[in-house]
Amino acid sequence: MDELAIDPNRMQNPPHNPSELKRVLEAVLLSAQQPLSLLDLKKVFVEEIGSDVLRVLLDQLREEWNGRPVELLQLASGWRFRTRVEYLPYLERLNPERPPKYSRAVLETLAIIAYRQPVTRGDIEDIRGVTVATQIIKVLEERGWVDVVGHRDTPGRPALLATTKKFLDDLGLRSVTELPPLEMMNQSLELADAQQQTP
Amino acid sequence: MDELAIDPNRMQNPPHNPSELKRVLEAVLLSAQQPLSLLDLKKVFVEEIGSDVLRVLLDQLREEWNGRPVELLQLASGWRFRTRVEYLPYLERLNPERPPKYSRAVLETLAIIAYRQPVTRGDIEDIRGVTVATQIIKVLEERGWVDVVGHRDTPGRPALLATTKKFLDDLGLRSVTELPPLEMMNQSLELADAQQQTP
Amino acid sequence: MSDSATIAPAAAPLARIYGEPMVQLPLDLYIPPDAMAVMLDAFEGPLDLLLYLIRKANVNVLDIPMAPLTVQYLTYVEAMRSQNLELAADYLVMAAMLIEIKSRMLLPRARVVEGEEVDDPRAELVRRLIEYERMKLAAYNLNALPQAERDFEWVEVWVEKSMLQRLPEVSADDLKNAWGAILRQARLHTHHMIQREELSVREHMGQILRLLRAAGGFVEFASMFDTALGAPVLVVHFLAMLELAREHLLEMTQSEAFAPIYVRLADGRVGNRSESHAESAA
Repeated sequence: MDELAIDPNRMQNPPHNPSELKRVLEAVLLSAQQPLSLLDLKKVFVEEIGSDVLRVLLDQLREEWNGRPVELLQLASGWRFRTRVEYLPYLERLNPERPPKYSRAVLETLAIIAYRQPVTRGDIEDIRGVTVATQIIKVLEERGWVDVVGHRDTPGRPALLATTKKFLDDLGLRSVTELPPLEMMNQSLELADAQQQTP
Repeated sequence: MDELAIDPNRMQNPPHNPSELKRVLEAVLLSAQQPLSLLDLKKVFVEEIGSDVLRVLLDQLREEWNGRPVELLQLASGWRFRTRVEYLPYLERLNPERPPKYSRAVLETLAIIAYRQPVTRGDIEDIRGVTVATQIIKVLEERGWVDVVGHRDTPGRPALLATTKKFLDDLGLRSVTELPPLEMMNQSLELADAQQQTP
Repeated sequence: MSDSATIAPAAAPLARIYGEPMVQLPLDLYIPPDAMAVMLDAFEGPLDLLLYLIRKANVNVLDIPMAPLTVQYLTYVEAMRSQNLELAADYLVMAAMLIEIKSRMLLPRARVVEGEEVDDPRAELVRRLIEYERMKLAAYNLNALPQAERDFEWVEVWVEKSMLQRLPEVSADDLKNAWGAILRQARLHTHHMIQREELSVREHMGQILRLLRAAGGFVEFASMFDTALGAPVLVVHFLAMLELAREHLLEMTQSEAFAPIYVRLADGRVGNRSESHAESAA
């Protein structure tokens, strides 16, 4: 039985105009599994193509792909198409990975700030019973969920931390009063407090 | 390298105009590792998008890629971009390693499974008139083109073989109904010759 | 063998069907030994060999001349055997089938009622030949379709996932749970919390008492507050003062409305006060 034979002698006319050369480069680069060097790309054509010509064509191709969802990049090991960063969230939704998680320290710190705001770092340390690393507050500040709303009038004038509007937006809340109530928990906390205060 | 922080709580503004929707589809389809179904593509967007709208956009996208070196195809398991067949010679020069050509025995077995599915190995042997080596079925199973879809309720409960979606995808088909129509012996050229010769 | 003419080689377009350029295929009794190996490879089985013979002879598959076909088939099979080639049982089974059909064809046909179909002994063979050839052609056509990896490549543009900085998700419930964890932890570390109490009423009570003692036991109320310390401290300070008064550790006096208030150390004896209180209530 005949195979679908590709006869190298019967090869379609070699592309001669720059536009058709670019189409070939496009086909090869879009389906390549790794970056292609100029040497790789030269192999694609039967006829000799100078590096300078190739480089001009690749630059033009990069231009043509400007503003499109994938971009042609020149990397150390060669040329490669890459999906633009702003489209990654859509791909992410297609194949969601397990989302990263905040450490317990970050979550507890955030909970204290949210429920007891405004609080100083000292307050947080008192409630958690451990020192709070600067990094933890920084994570929350960089996320835009926590910021300094003033300073307590005590020695050292410690910064008072509170949650931001972005925090509420991101958690889908209109106000901190919409945070889950702590009824039972508060009672037990007050009980714990009372026990502590008793000499 | 520019980074984009993906805040799962605050997705970037959803694209609203058809042109931007198409860019998103393009990005996702160009970088997908397998064909994407309408269901997959819907997941990409935060907002609800109707199948009919999606289909129109995909058709437009296919049109837009007309005459370009890669084409958007609707396959059995969804939509996917592939290089046009006429660019094979270039791809071949870059990467001469192609999958091995299948023997007649493998091809005939595949044809019987494709056109007469679901079939048992016994059915295949009846049609071909020879024993079918286990290796032949294995080659097709390993390619992901054929799998066992059940067992026939006859003594020995032989496995029923059928072609997979991947088989259709790899051959650029949407369903088995798109397989080349079966040719009747009577329609073959040889018979025309034979009839002339028959007294 | 008079029939053999019917099945004799025509201007055979065979190579086209089978791919192999077998221009001078041995058709008669003599088959060159080296050709035999090629032949055996060329055929996919007895049906394939039969189809080859039929097509080569340009006869209608629906009206196969059984006698010459059987003779030719057996000639091939015998030639294969004589070459000590391993002959698949399938070929021998087919040989038996052909001989059987041929002999049935020789028997006088039973008279059949008009309109009834005559049972052709070749029917099953013809059905199988047609089906096999169909599949043979289908295999050819399938193979002609563009095939992934062989004739085209899938487009799979590089995605650099590390460009995507994924931020953790937090829900309001996570915060509630975190609070619960704090509580459980707090119970285990009660002592730490006492030591770390920042604004303790008891601490201020001590301060006030120390201040009064230093001042000789009598101080103007307003002078006991340092407004620079801020409202929380002032409140705690005031609470501490009220607590001291309740515990009869100090007394506050004011001669008339808007006059200065004075604070002085009490002797702390509860007895007198409670008695007088009891009297007035009586």
